[in-house]
Amino acid sequence: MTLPLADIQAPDIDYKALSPLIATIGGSIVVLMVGLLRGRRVQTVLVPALTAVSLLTAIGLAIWTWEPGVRQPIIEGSLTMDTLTLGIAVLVYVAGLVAVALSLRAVAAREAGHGEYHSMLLGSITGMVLLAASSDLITLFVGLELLSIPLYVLCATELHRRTSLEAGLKYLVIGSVGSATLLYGLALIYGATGAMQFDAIASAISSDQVSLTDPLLLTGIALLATGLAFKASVAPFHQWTPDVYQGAPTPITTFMAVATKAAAFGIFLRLFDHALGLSQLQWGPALAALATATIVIGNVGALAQRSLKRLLAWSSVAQAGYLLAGVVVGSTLGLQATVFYLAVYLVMNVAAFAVVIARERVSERGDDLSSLENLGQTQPWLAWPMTIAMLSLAGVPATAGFIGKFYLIDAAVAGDYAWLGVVIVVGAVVSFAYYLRVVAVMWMGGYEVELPTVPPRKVKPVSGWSPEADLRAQPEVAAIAIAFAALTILFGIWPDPLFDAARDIGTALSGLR
Amino acid sequence: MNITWFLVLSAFLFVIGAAGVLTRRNPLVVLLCLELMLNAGNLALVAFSRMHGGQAGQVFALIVMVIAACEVVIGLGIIVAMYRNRLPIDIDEMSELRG
Amino acid sequence: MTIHLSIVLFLPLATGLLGAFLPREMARWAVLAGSVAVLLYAVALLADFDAGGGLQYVTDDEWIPELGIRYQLGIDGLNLFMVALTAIAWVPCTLVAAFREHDRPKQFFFWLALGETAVLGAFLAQDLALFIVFFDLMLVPFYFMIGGWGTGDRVRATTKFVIYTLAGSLLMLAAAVALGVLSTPDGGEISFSLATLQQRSVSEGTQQWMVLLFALAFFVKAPLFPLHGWVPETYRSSPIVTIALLSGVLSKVGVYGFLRIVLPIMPEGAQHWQELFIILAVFSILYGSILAFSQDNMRLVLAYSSIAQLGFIVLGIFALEEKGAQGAVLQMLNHGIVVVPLFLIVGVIAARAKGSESLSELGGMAFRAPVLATLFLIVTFATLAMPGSANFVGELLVLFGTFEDKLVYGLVASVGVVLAAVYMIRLFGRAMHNRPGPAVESREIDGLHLAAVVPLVAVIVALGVYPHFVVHRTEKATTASIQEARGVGQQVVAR
Amino acid sequence: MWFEQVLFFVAGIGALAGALGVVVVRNPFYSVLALVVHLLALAVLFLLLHAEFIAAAQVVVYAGAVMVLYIFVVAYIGGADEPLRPDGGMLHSFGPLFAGAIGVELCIAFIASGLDALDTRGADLGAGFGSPAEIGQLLLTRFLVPFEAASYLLLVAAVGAVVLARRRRGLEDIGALEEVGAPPDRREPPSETTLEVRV
Amino acid sequence: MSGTSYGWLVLAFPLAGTLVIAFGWLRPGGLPGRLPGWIASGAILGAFLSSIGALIELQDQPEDARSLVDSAWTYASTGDFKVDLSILVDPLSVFMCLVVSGVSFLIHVYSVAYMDGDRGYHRYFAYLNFFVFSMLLLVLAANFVVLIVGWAFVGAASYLLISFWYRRETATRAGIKAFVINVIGDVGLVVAAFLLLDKTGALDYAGVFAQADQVFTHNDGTLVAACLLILVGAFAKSAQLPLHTWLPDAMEGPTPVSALIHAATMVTAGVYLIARTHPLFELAPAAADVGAIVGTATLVFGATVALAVTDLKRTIAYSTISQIGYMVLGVSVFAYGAGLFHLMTHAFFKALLFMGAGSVISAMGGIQDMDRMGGLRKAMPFTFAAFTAGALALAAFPFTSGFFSKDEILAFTVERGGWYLVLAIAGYAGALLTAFYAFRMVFRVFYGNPVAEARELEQGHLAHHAPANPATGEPEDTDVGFPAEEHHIAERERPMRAAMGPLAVLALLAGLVQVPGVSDVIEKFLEPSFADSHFHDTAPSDGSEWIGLVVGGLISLVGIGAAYHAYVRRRGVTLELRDRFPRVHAFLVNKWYFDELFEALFVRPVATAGGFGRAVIETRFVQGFIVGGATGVVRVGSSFARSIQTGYLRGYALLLLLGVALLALYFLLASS
Repeated sequence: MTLPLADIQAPDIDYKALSPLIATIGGSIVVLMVGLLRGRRVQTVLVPALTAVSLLTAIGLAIWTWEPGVRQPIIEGSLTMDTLTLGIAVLVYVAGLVAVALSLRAVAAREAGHGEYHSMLLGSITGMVLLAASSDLITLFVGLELLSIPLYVLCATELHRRTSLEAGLKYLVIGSVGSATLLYGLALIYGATGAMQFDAIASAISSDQVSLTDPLLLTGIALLATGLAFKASVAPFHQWTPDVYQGAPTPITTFMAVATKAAAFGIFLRLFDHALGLSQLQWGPALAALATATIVIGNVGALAQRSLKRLLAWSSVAQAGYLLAGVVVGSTLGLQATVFYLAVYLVMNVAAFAVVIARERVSERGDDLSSLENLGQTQPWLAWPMTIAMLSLAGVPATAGFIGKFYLIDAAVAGDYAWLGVVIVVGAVVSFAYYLRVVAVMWMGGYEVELPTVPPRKVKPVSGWSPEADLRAQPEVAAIAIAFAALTILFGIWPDPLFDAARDIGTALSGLR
Repeated sequence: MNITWFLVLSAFLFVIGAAGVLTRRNPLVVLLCLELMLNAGNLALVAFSRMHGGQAGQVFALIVMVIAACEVVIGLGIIVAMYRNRLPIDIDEMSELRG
Repeated sequence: MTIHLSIVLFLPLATGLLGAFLPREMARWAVLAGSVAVLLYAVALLADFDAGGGLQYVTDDEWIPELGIRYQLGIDGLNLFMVALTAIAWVPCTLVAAFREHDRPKQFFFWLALGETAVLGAFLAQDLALFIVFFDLMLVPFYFMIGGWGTGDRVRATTKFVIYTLAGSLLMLAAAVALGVLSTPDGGEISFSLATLQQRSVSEGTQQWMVLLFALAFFVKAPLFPLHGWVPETYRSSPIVTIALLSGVLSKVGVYGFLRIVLPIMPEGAQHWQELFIILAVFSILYGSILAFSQDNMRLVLAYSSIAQLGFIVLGIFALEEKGAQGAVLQMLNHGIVVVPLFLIVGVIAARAKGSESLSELGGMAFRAPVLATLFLIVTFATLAMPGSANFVGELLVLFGTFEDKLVYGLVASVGVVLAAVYMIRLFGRAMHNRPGPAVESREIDGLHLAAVVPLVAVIVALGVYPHFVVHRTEKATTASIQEARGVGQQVVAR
Repeated sequence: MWFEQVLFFVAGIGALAGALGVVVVRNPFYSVLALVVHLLALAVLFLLLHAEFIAAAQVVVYAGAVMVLYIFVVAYIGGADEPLRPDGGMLHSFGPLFAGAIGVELCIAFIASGLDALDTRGADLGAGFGSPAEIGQLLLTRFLVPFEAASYLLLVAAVGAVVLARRRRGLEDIGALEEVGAPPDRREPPSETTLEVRV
Repeated sequence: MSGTSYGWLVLAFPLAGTLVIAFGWLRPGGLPGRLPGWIASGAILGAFLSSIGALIELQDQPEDARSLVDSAWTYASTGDFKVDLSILVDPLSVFMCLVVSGVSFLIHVYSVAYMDGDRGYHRYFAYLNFFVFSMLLLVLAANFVVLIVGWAFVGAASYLLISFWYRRETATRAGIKAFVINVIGDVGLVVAAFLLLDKTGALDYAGVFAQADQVFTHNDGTLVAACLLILVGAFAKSAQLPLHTWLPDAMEGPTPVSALIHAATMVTAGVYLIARTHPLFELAPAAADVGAIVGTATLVFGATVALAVTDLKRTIAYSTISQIGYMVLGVSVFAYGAGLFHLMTHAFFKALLFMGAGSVISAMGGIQDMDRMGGLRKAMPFTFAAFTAGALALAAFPFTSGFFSKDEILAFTVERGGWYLVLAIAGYAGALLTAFYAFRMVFRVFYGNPVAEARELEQGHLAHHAPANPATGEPEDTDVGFPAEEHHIAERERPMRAAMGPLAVLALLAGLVQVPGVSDVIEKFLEPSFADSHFHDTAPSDGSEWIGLVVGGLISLVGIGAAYHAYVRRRGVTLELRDRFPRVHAFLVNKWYFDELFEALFVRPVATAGGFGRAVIETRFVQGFIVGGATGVVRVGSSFARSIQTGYLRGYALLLLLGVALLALYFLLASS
């Protein structure tokens, strides 16, 4: 039997709201096409430029469509382009811009071919936004995969470096296990509620269609939490993080570290605080336990690391723990605090990674801790950003990190999770041990790092060996490092813009405490 | 035939897939096991859609197939690249990054 | 005459930043000028301060409304002399540092300046969160100064110092946030302004653990037994200037916090732990004194003597009695003013003993260095609270305050007075008297250190002649700060 | 009715057998084939659940196209049997255990669930449930976004595959030297490029 | 000018002197020649004259108005704690001022010559003036806080002067010992002050004494405690048992210092304090009795030890201890006049004795051991005469000053009757011993056949020895050379004679101002200060006093005779005694083993505790347990977190699934 086509009326599409997504998708296709043109200029200049353009456009559109308050899902309820989405989107776009800039001279881009590299980057970005925006389960899953699959590839793009491939493979396999688990969880939730849209799920839970404590639902939530926790590298699903961060090309690591987290926590908030908000009493303690475990493991894991990328990876695990605390409380304050910290986290991590890249490219010791030795004397303009980033990550006052932690603790206490606040500060105390180690290596010369040093490698100097020359050879990296370090301090002293944004975002989700 | 039967079956398939991931060292096979896990999810989805009498589950299953295909493609791509670099096709060999 | 505290507060930092852009050798002079300017400001404050009035020169602006953090500064009897102490202590230290050769002088003096701003901020803050901001910020410059310009195993020492202190202060941060949140009435705006917090209240049970966390931070900073694990290494491997400031000024921030925050805002909590804290204080007095007596390194003698001195201060505060608190406040000032010259003199002595700071290798230095000996003698007498010094009045008040309700503890503590005499006279005698040590060459104190130490000694003498200058101005605020906790205490006694 | 039940058990056992085959068989070739079996059995189950279109897609796309790709790769890499090695024994023992635990938990969830519908054969269905037309319509209306996104994902994945598998300048020689199925242990020491940054 | 302004002047002169000398010293080359000495002496003379001025002013006032208080400014005031920087000018304080400044003046003059050529000449006189300032502050204080200030200042000055020759380990150690024991006394006073403040709400004498009658009952517990604590202070300063051990060691200081601080003035501060706070003691006789008993014990103890020690200065030191015992006994039995009278006379003759000793020691080229002296009579007749005069007074030879003052004390004690008689008898026994050891010194130093130095001196030139530490005999490094090599003796130096002459006269005749039935200048003058005393009627009648005098005179004659017998007529008899009772002798020579006792009781425990703290508490507990424990936990966690990070993909998957299992398990439990 057949249906006349006339019966199918296409859904009305709110192109305005959709525009940021379109910008990046279109961008990626254009970039891909342009990338096919031969010619070094095109490859190394035009392609990144176009990528940047599309990202900037996206940012512009995001700001254009920025509109506080609860927004109805668009296109048959599969996407919600509210301030939460857009906030996360902006973070992701900024991370993308940074990645583009850092990739200008990256081996990875050359190996993969600039067109492909950048279009995949844009694809992943789209996926992230899709994930954060998704308001039904299918979109969620698609978004998640769209986020991950390009990243699997990008991690492996330094095809001649064994560790890069290893990172790619590990990320792929573990990631797929994670998404399979997630899928199953989605299936269970669908089964329990019979609904795909988050709103429908929420209403199903609130109505007596399914009880709050139905094992089917709760198991579904468990598997779902696992899947998302994996992406956010929450312990005990964190183990891929150090390896992948270390193995992947550093620009990609930077991008992953900040953007993936943003997207993952975006959906975490939307799903748990909104769709499943009612059963907070059930999942709250579990997530709190996860947060604690994450904070502890992340911080202790980072202690004896020598590879800076690995150290930052562990620290990012710990940071995920802090962020999760904001989700646990399931309150508007928590939502704001989490988003705020995501922004702060982006700023300080980018600064740190930029310095790592700058050193890694010229130092014989790669990203080893000793590659920073006496940086304070030789290259203060790199040492300062690194120092500021480290202090901010540790949460020293007058840096954005301090206010971020303050906000999170505030939310935790207000949400009757005071002990979680204490856990956060204890973690912070431990974290000082390794952050200060980095600082000491840079400023307090002659300081021996306990572990044996790695064998020096052959590096093709970016330029002559003089620091200034290196800097001139990769100005964008230093520029980013300095700019974001400055931002770290700025937000530490004058956080109002972030707070305004956070306040808008706080209005996005209804039915929060 | 009650829905529960299908669900239990899917649960077993999921478990088998997971066990495979944990036990096999050949990445190709590991990929296959991932397929198993996804398919288990699919079965559950379809079963639920049957239960609820709505087709959303089936659509989901369809899309999952697509995604599974993508994962396979990428996975195979990485394996090929490894092979090109004369890396051992054994995931236990890929353990340089640790600690 | 209006005095804008923000100017006092950020002047040093400004000069530090300025120095960063000046040519290499100019930085030190900029910073020195800054500290002198602050000193002049402080003098103006002292002259202008109205002993009868409450909080004065208040600055009150929004900083982070979302978090209820306000940029509130103000001066009353509690912090007037702490600010003065900071100003007085920083000038000679900067002076001495300015004439020494550093590598990376710009950085060193930037950190020195930042340090002054941070300490001033901690003393001036009238908002709990702001206080904590500066309280933690203080660590950064000192971390870098010790680690970058220290001696020996300096990095280990400084890391230990920072982490140890942070362990306390971050827990305090948690407690502070909790305080702010829990004290917020339903529908009320969260606020960390001390004034507001004093109006609001939290349950006694909550107060108890909060006070404990605060005390942890403050005791580590002070330090008090058994939380002084960071002290020996830090004191041993810091630059002399840094350690002088650390021991002279920073250690006061903690105990100041008790009077400024804990007692007024969490009286029940303070009451609840009074006994424990007094015991800790008394034990610190005895323990610090005895260990100071058995140390060979001059710095360590002073380190442990500081533990004992701070013990006295804490004792005075937690006597929860007016005289005691007054004595504590006075002692906070006195200890700062004697320790700074002591450390500078240690530096002078070490310079005359081929860098050796161990008493067993010193001796006989007074010959040909009578001025040095005399200055050292005066400071020594002041430190051991010789009657006639302001320190004596301070300790007298502390003891009197303790005797009021806690006679036994007071008597035990007064043993510390005798021990103080023992270890300080030992310090002086071993360095200045007896036959000269092997490496010692007896030279008179140089003009630089003379210029640095003499003013401080002058202040010591002046305070000794007219301590009422201080006591008079602090009385109102101190009484206000303790009266609530005291009131609670009397209710407890009554029950 | 009995027909349906028989069919379920046949197909179910087939699916399980295929799955087990994938996991147990040591030779990748056979694993793939086992998976194909599994997929076909699954398709039958889909049919039982009134998901004709899914079943069809399963057979055509999955069992067909994807698996073919698989075979190619296996053939290219060489389906050497997986060498036995002592290590990972802990995994061999614990892995299935935990997996089993999860399975048990899931079953508990299904059985303990308060949803009555679970114990029914499902809601009564309208005509054309699961037919290509209906699914197609859903894809174009209700699930437009996931559908488009999925197609975009396919594009990206294709690009990724190209990136990974494309032969590059400087690699040809390595590729050329490759005689198919060279067992890993007979490799000459890795070249400079693969060694850099061994942290 | 009012009496109080004279009081301020009394303080101003020595302080000014200190500063002038100190800053004059900073001049390159310092002040010329003996100028510092003369400046110092001038300052003290100024103080003395001002005291006389105050005296005259005071005498003009009516009896009941002879207590003038004047406050310079508020010293410290918070809550009920109110202290002014104020002085009290009344007969008692003026009397003390006169004695202190007078004797000090003479000793300054003596020092001008004695210390000449010492490298610390400026320092010496700066310190000495500072001491006099502190002492006068002590006696002029109008409240307990200022008293404590002066109290501690004299302690500091004595520390500085004891360890004046600070190249000598012995000197510095003695200084520290003296200082610490004095601080113990200070603490006692502080606590006492608190108790008084707590009960009477005042810290100035007037306020306290006014309140005392109302708030305290007879022998009120708090009051007794307070008085005992005051006694602790007094004993520490006045070297009474058991806090006397510092005084003999204090002889390390230059001899004039011993004369001034450790004989004439500072050590008598305790006596002054008791007299000053007599209203309290009269309310707490229990405490007073303690004072009396300790005083008696001390006087016997001192006398016995003085029999055995051979170091000239230390012998005199023990005699000081013993004599102060008499004073403490006096004031404790409320014989204020007598006690203070003895304080004055003792100041005269003891200062004189020390001066003589100083002269002798110089002549001996720094030797202090009496065993190596002898026959100096002809070599230094002036010193001999002066010293003998002092000895006579000390031995209470009839009609010398000591004769009257000491026996008045004992007479009072007898008058109290009851068990006080025991004390009195002990006192007389002590008198006998005193007479004996006083002339033991005279005979051993000046009689017998002349030693080498003596003969040399008769030839007309001074003996010179390689400079050595008299206590240990270790050679002095003359390069940094304190004390100077050249030394001066009374025979040759006019200033020294000028100082000793008047004192000799006073030692012999000062008693006449207070002869029972004949004159009672002191009593009369001090009357107003003790007007409130309840023990006026207990004063012994002249008759009974005369009986006492006769007894005392006989005793002293006996003692002197015995000494003559033992040291001149039949030399060596003492040696036989020593050999017969070696234990007794050892007991005495070792000063009753007090030092050893303290060593064992206080010094060693503290040192051990310090060692323990350093070795065990610091390393094991603070660093080991607290620091190490915390870091240890973190380390373990860290190594664990990294050990599960095996790099094996399948391991990660395993942990992931484990996590899933646990999470699902939790939710299942939550569901049921």
